[in-house]
Amino acid sequence: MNDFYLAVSAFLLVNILVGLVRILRGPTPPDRMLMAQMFGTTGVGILLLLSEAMGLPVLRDVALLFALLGALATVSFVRRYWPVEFAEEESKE
Amino acid sequence: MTSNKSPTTEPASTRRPKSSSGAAGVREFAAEIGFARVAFNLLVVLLLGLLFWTVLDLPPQSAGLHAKVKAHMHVSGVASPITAVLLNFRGYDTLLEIVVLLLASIGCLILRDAPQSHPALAPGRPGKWVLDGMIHVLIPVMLLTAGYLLWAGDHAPGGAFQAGAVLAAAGFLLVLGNRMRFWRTPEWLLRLSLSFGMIVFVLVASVVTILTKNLLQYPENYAGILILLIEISVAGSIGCVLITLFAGHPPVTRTPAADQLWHSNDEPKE
Amino acid sequence: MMFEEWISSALVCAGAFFYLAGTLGMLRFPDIYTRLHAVTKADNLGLGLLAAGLMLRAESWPAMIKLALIWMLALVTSATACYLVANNALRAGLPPVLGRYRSGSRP
Amino acid sequence: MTALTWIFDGLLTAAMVYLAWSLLSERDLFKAVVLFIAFGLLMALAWVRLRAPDIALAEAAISAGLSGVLLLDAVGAIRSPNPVPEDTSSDSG
Repeated sequence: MNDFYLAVSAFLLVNILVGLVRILRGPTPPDRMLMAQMFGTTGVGILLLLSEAMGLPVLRDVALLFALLGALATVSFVRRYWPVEFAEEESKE
Repeated sequence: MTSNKSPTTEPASTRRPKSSSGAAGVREFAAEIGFARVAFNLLVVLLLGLLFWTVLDLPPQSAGLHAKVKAHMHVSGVASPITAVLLNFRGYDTLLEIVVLLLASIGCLILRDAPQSHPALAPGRPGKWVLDGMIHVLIPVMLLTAGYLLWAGDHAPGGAFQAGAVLAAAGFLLVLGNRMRFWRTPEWLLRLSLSFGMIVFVLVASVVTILTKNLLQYPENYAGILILLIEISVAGSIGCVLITLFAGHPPVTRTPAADQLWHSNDEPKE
Repeated sequence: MMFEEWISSALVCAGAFFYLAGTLGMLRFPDIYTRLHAVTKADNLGLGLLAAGLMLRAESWPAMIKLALIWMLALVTSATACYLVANNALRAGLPPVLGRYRSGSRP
Repeated sequence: MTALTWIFDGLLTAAMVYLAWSLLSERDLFKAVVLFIAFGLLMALAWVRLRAPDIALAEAAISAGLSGVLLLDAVGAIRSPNPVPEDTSSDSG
């Protein structure tokens, strides 16, 4: 059974490796950023599978952290790296 | 297509040689870069070889300090060997790390008076609402996770550093969503929260050292509660330090683009 | 017991399939707006199926709840972040690739 | 150590070496940052495989939550204010 989980996680790792093509090719920054976001989701899957395969329940905490914090980089990308000025501004407190 | 690098993502601050006038300068620059690249790759290969050699040179089985740690676990006050090593057996290491983090945040605060490199950036209203909703959902979960990691550090992987990092992530999210005006924090509060972990740690360390005549040797009965006290305060301070690194005004390199931003920042915005 | 294991394995396999679909979508879709679907839909569904499969074999109730929480957090974060990216892309004037089903009216 | 663990670890190691190489030799700062985020994810997986869940937890928090945000903010601060990324994709057909 552990072998099964390990095989699936290896498959997901291959998914990540194939997805690297999108980061390297682009063409635009948001494409790259989305791929990084997707790596986070895939990484969560790999960690959950490894926690079962290796018998380390702690890895669920690691997966939890990735799920919780995975979007921060994307939000920061939108707000700080790729700001778009708009006519209607956020109200200032 | 003259170059194969994508024009959109080229950073504005890419250094150009001072004498770059025309194609000759560019070619010279490219040649320079090419040489640097070769040198860099050689260096990497060298270091990689060294690394491989070192790894191959390692003894196949090292005794480690497992046995020693295990033998002293009962006096450590915690159930997780990692926490025992970090905060009890080699507590002074952690103390010095806290000091290093505090120094980093001081370095960042020195630059506070520099003009901010970019204005508060706001995507349009829909984006704001969605981001606000995300913040409402995520911040409580993040605080809960930080508390959980702190609690888990006693008997399982986790602890002050991880909890502090999660706290800092919550702060980052608040700053990104314009929910926290970091630079409006009162000065005394900022200083206190940045140094609180170190203050508590040093206080505990000195009292304990005076009492037991040994550097950072906790009395056996109080080790658990002292470590918990240190962990809680240190986690909070680490979070504050990391938020300072992010929200404290970043230094600005003087590029034309940055200059333009400075001027656009000067104008009062309605 | 056997039955549960079979269901669990099937769910994990289905999850892996949707991960594959997400990666393929990311590689094959023509523009950012379509690629968003690969991230927000296919991958999160894959994670959900995978978590469901592992929940069947979890050792305790807290573990099951934690798995469910991980999935829900992933849903919230990646959906929101991708929405922000799409919103920004549209406002920045990144053109969608309309292709064969061009509707004529651009937002 | 079954064959599967060898495959998984081999893939992971190869991917990390490749990623490290390409992110260090990358001149486009944004691309390097995205590659670094991906590297952080694989690094966390590597700590997991080395059975060091403590460090994996810290790596997850730091790489997913913090370093990506800090680096994107820094790259955003030293580049031009309002970029509209052109779509240079030619694979759209």
